[in-house]
Amino acid sequence: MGYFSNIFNGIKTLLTGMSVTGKVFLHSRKGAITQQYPDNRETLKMFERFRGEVVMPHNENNEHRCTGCQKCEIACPNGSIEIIWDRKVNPETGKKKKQIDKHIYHLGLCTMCGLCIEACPTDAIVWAQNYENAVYDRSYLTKVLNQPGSKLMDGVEE
Amino acid sequence: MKTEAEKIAPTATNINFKSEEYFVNMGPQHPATHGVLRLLLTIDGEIIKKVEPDLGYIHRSIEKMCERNSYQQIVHLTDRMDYLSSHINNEAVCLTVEKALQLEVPDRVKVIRTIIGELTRIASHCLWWGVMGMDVGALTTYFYGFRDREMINDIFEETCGARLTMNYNIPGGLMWDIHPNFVKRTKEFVAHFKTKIPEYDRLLTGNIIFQKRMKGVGILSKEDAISFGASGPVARGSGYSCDVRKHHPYSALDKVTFNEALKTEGDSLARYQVRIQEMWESLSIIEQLIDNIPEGDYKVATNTVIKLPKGEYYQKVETARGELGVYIVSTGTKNPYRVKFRSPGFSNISLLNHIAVGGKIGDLVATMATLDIVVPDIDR
Amino acid sequence: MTKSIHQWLLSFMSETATSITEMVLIALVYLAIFAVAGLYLVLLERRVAAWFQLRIGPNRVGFQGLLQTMADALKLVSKELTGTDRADKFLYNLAPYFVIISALMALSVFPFTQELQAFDINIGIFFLIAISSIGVIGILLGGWSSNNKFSLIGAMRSGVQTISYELSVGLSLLTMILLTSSLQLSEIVEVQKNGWLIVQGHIPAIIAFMIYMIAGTAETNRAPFDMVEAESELGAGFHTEYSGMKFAYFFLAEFINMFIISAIATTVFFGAWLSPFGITESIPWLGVFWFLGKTLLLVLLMMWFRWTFPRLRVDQLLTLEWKYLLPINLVNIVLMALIVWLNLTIQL
Amino acid sequence: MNNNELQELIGSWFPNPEVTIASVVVEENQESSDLSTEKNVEKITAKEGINPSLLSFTEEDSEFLTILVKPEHLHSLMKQLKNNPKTQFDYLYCLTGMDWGKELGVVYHLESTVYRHQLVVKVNTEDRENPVFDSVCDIWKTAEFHEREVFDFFGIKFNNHPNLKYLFLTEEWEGYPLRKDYVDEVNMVIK
Repeated sequence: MGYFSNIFNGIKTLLTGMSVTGKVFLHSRKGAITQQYPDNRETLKMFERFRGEVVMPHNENNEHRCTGCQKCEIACPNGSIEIIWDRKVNPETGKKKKQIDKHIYHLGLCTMCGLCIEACPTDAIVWAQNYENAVYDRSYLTKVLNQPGSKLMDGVEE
Repeated sequence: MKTEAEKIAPTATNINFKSEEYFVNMGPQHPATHGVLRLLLTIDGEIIKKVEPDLGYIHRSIEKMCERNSYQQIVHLTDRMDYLSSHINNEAVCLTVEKALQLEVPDRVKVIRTIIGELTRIASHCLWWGVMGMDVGALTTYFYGFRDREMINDIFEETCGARLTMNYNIPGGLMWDIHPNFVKRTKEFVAHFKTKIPEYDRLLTGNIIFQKRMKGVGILSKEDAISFGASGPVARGSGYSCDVRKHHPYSALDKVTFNEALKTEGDSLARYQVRIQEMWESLSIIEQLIDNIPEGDYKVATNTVIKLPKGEYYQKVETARGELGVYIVSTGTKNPYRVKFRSPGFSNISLLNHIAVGGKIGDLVATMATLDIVVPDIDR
Repeated sequence: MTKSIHQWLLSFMSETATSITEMVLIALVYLAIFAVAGLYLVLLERRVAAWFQLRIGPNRVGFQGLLQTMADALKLVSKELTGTDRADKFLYNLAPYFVIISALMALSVFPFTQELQAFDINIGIFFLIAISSIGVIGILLGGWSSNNKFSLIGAMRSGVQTISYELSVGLSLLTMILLTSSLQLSEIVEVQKNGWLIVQGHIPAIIAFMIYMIAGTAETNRAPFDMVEAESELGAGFHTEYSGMKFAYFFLAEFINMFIISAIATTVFFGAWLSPFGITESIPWLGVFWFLGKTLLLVLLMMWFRWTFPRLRVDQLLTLEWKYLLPINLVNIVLMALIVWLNLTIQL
Repeated sequence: MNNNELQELIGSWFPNPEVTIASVVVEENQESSDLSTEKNVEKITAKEGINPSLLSFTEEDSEFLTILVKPEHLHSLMKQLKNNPKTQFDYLYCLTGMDWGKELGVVYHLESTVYRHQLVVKVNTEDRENPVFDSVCDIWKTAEFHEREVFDFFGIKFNNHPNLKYLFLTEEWEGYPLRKDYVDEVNMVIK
């Protein structure tokens, strides 16, 4: 009898399995989890903490908050940040002050670990939620974060 | 005089073939090896005579890289080891550093770390379940597993900012506080997933073909499990109680009650059932903690440059695959002198030859799926 | 219409030439229709698989992806044909044709309607079983000549599998022949005017149908019996080393074979083109749709199997055949014989 | 067992030859028969009885009791640790290759699944050209792969290893990457 009960139990388990997939099949119209990606660009919203790439926000006067302290450069494990800076004389106070010339960010080396943003004392760099980072040439991945002609925001000190 | 076959396969030269045996190169590009693992099989017809893993195809020498990085920077490298339990890897490094600094982190941090750790474990097991089904030929399981894993990944993305390599832990706490939606979403997930595990069981576990494929295949005895240094569900399937969460509790795991999933059969089915059972246990741990996340800081301030006192520090944690050990030797500078990661996958793959010999090719694939191999974890 | 073509051809050709021309014409028409039908079965499979798996499936090329397989076919045709060193070139090139030709040949005997049947021979069922086992030679040749160990293992598995399951397919159909007492497909349909054979033969017929579907799935090397391809074990099995159009032949043959297995089941168990209330007898062209509808339902069932079950191991495959299917099948034949002898069939 | 008891017990396996033979025999007898009696008296004798040239104990800089053993006694010590019913270190959970600068060494982390006590055994050699230790893979099977890993990255050879060849590296690899003096100007980026 074990022979036949084996067969019946076997068939029963097979039918149970088929009922699971069958149920999905019948509800396939609204159950699909596929994201039809390029079509849903408008509705696709990343979470606000999503780590897309590092950017440096500028205000309307083309001013940023980076003092050129290089803490992010030291914190970065992969050397994806390079800061070219200079000491320039502030015409008002007459003191020499560190100023960034270029804040270079290699997106191609970045592992999105977030240590640079943790390290930044003035919140000069933040995460952007940009997720389309593919480019045709690797050189596009090297970015200068501060806009040309931008300068340090007033009142930002280390 | 070398034969033609030996010339083609240089590493097979030291295998002594009998006349009826032949050599098959499984991997590094093969669907069942889950990455770039290469297995040198000696086969007699369909029957496996010898399995020899050839590793190192994605070895990045993380241990050497750690020696030139600061302690904060090490954490993100561990994301890239066992990427399916990246949070727990991060936690292991942070716990080691905190232990060395004798830093007591706030209770809030401990609880959040534990919840996210258990979510990571469920996510990892979901993916394993899907791939497990796919390895034995049931292709649909893959998508069902991913459907549920996706919910966890969304929770991670909202709170930690990334889906896989999260780097949410820093020595001394967490990078940010949890997102306001975290508790709500986690509860939703727990409720959702409770209806899905029975579905997993109905679709695959109970299936007669699956049972026949798994039962009595790849048997690992308890003594061998200990001797081979097996850990995690692989060892617990052989009745060896090795859950680090039980024996050496860390973070908030001493505050919760849960059962260690144990099976004594030691075959592939036992390893499978242990993982299914673990998902239930993880759910119960999350349920115990999610409502009582204590208020407080999400990190304690550390120096910008962390210098560990001279000495040796070892911390083990239970990742989804087993026992991960972090061994840091410090000479008192800002970089570690030597870091060793005792990865669970490395010990688990070493017993593959022991349990797969004598089975068929199909058995090998099924057994390997129950070992739940992540190749970067083996290669580090 | 066929008569008028026949008359027209006869007007300027000899009798023999006419019949040869007609055969060639019919063959061409069948070839064209079923190559396209095979392609659409591929699309169906992909969409159905997607629906089982919480996905949408290909829906980009054409309306709801209807041109997807055309695009795929175009891609396959234009792809480079690669092969391994030291492959047995002659056998390697021959293998796909064995597989595709045997699949297409079997199509010729199906009674799509009362009239639309290319080739109504009196050993129809026998012909079908014979033809469908030629395909395995192609698989064996392909696996053997590829100079690839995975292909070889796949081919050997295929040999073992087809030889075993051929028995069950044959015997389960033989069970039904007891009811019809004819091998000719048109006569088998004729008998079913008193009710489908699965109803006439009730219990043993249902058992025979189940065995037939299991063995038929195994015959076509589809999951859960896809030992031959077993992508998680053997990469792609016997067609690992094939590319481009040669691969497409194997691929197409698999789907046409699936159609054939379902079509045989429709003919033998579910009354081919016969519909309730004799609609298809009064409007014959409806019979095609009736036939295809039933066949597609069975195809769907086979797809349902494929997207639900895990794969068997090669020794379990043989255990299932020799320890379960074959003994049950033999007992079932005796049971059917008793039922026919005692006149216990259900006649509507 | 706590660390003190462990130290006492393991020390007694390597008696100091300068202590009189009679006392050693007494010690060993006591060891095998009854440990609990005359505990205080014995502790002093045991600590003095260790042969410092064979092995030494330390507890500083580490949470575990650490034994530093001479290479020639490594295998016999390990075998004792595994097989002695009082220690039963049956779980070798970590095996680490080390480059101490001058010396090369291996660190073994042991745990007993019965008693749940842990122990670290270290072995060092100054021979950087041809460092050789005894393999422990006949005692713990897991050591087979771990020792191969150490062989890959530190060039430490193991006697009696069944299959000692490169596991991660390719066969033609030169040098031992995890040694401190390894230089690869192309692939290593040093900040």
